[in-house]
Amino acid sequence: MDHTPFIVGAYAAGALVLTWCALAPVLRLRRLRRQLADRQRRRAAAESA
Amino acid sequence: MSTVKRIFHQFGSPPWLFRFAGFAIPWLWAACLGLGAWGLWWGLVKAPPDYLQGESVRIMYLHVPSAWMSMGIYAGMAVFGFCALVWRVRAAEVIALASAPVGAAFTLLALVTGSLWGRPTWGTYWVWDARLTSELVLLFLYLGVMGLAAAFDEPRKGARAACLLALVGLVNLPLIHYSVEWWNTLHQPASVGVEGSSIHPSMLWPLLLMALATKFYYLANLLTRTRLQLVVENRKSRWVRDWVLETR
Amino acid sequence: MTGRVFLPLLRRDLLLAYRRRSELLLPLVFLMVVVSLFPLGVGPGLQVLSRIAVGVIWIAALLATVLSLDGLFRGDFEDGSLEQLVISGHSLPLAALARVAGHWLVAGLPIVLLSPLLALWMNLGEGGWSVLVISLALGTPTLSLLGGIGAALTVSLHRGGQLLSLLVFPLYVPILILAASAVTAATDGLPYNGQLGLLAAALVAALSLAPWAIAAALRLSLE
Amino acid sequence: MLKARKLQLERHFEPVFAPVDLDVAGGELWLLTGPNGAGKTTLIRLLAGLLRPTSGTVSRAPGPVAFLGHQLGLKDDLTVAENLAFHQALTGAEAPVESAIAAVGLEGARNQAARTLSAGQRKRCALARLLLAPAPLWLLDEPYANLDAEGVALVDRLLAEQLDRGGACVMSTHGALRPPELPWRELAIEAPS
Repeated sequence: MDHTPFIVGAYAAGALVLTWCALAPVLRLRRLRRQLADRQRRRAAAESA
Repeated sequence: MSTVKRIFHQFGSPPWLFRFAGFAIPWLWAACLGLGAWGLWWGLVKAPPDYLQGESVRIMYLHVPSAWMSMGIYAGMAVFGFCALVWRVRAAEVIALASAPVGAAFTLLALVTGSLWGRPTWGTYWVWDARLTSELVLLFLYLGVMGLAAAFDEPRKGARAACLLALVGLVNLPLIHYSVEWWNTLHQPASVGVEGSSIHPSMLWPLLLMALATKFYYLANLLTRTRLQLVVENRKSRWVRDWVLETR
Repeated sequence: MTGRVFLPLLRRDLLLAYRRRSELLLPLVFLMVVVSLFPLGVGPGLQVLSRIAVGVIWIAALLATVLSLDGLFRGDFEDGSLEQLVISGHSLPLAALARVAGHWLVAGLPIVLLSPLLALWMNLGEGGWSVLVISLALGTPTLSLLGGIGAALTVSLHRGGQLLSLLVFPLYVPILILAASAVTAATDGLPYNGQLGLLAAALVAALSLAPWAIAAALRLSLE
Repeated sequence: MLKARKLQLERHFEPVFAPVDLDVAGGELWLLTGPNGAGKTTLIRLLAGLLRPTSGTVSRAPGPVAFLGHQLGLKDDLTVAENLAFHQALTGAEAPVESAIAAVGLEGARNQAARTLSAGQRKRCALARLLLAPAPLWLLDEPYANLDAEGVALVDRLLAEQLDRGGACVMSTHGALRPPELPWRELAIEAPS
């Protein structure tokens, strides 16, 4: 029996799960930062107007 | 003020922790990727196939560290949960809660790789083997902690409830582990004892490297999640506003 | 002052249960329905039934317990009795123990008493009957105690029921394994005292630890 | 009797109200006032020790505390007398249940299940608990809610007796109702800065 597909599958699953788990908070932080920056810019614009 | 609380206060001041994490994360990632690449090369290229299991033994270099991490992170989560409950330290709550998804990911990975290893070895994807069953129960425990934390409206209340549950789970975990192991020997007297066989020296080094790499992965991931939580909680404070406007 | 909470609370709970005695039958009917579904699902072959009998009865008992657990603290939480109990300054772990004891008397004990009938239905080997009853008598209080922790943690949530089962089923694994193996050993004519001893030890451990966890969870839920 | 220093509670990582300082001595009646959502109930629960403050401290003199919250703590399936008897057993109170029932004017409903009572009657039943066990400190959340004029007078009478005994009371109120005969002090809850 050829074991290669199982080994490849296991490491692909590992890459997928670990990448997703690591990237999720990074992306959320980036989105949050953009939101906060937008809000601050709007508020600054409202104050100067 | 107790020593534990003082330590947490020193290292738990949000802006300080945020900056420290931002500085440390790249180095942790570098260590994780470096060690991981080295370990993978050793395990996938240099190490010989096992004479009983054949090539499929290479899955072990991912499966075993994942299983170790899944249990280690649970213990860590419960210890931080204990600190959070006894000394009411917010930083400990954050760390305990941020650990849960990472631990759950490793548990899931241990299950997936375990069953992918089982197909060529046992001829089936799932066997109610002691370790796989324990991992499955552990996954349920993680999901319970995460689900409980998310179910509350007030985040701090949810965090403390989850910490308490993690602690209860930690007390039960050894009982679950041993009872499942014992149950397994009861029902499968002649189970495939390959996994239990002692580690061959040629496996030791890549295994160790991969175990170290996963530890750095956990630390980096944990600090990233902590950073996210710190910003969420302090979105109105001065230092977050400054950070938001910093040029990237 | 602190010791006076157990008996009044237990008496009140039993009185309340008596006032709603028609509801007491529901978990038992549930148990009987679940068990009776198995012969319909796997076929009436007596050998198959006797092989899965212990597991079926125990899992049904476990489900019935969890089903009744959701209401363990909900009433007290929603009508403000729990606040009064905390304010009264009595030992909250002791109060929690009284509450769990009341729950076991009305929801756990009937399961123990009903189990011989279920054993008959499922064609459990005759040697296993007494051990089944003993294992349930030792095991169901532990289920109530451990489940009480989950019930206390989820009492302030609107949809705590489903979460509750996710929280407590992993904790029930050792009990289920021990009890099932004790009964199986007994039907096979093997020694089973060790398993029963461990069940008793689990009960003692749960008795001494769970009330504190329940009390902490209740305080947390009130916040 | 009750002391709060820089008391604060956060919900969703934001303070509910500005830090509260409060000193309650025996014989004093304090009203917590503020618009809906100002945190009156939250503050009462903090003072009672049901909530743990995010920062600041609460210290209560030793001894029992009587608490009356939004949820009255009555069991629907028990009668008025049974509810009070349970409270008596719990607090080890000396006063007889019957006289407490009479004092709040529930003689007629003595053996009625609590679920059959009107909202005002339920409130009276809960107030009867205050008579059973003398507590030096009362913490009442909206004691006037759901009561008719007679019931309001009853609350005022109970309060007067409590203050005469040298007891203290902190209560929240949002309506225009103020105890007319009694001296009271006010703590207006302020929004966080």
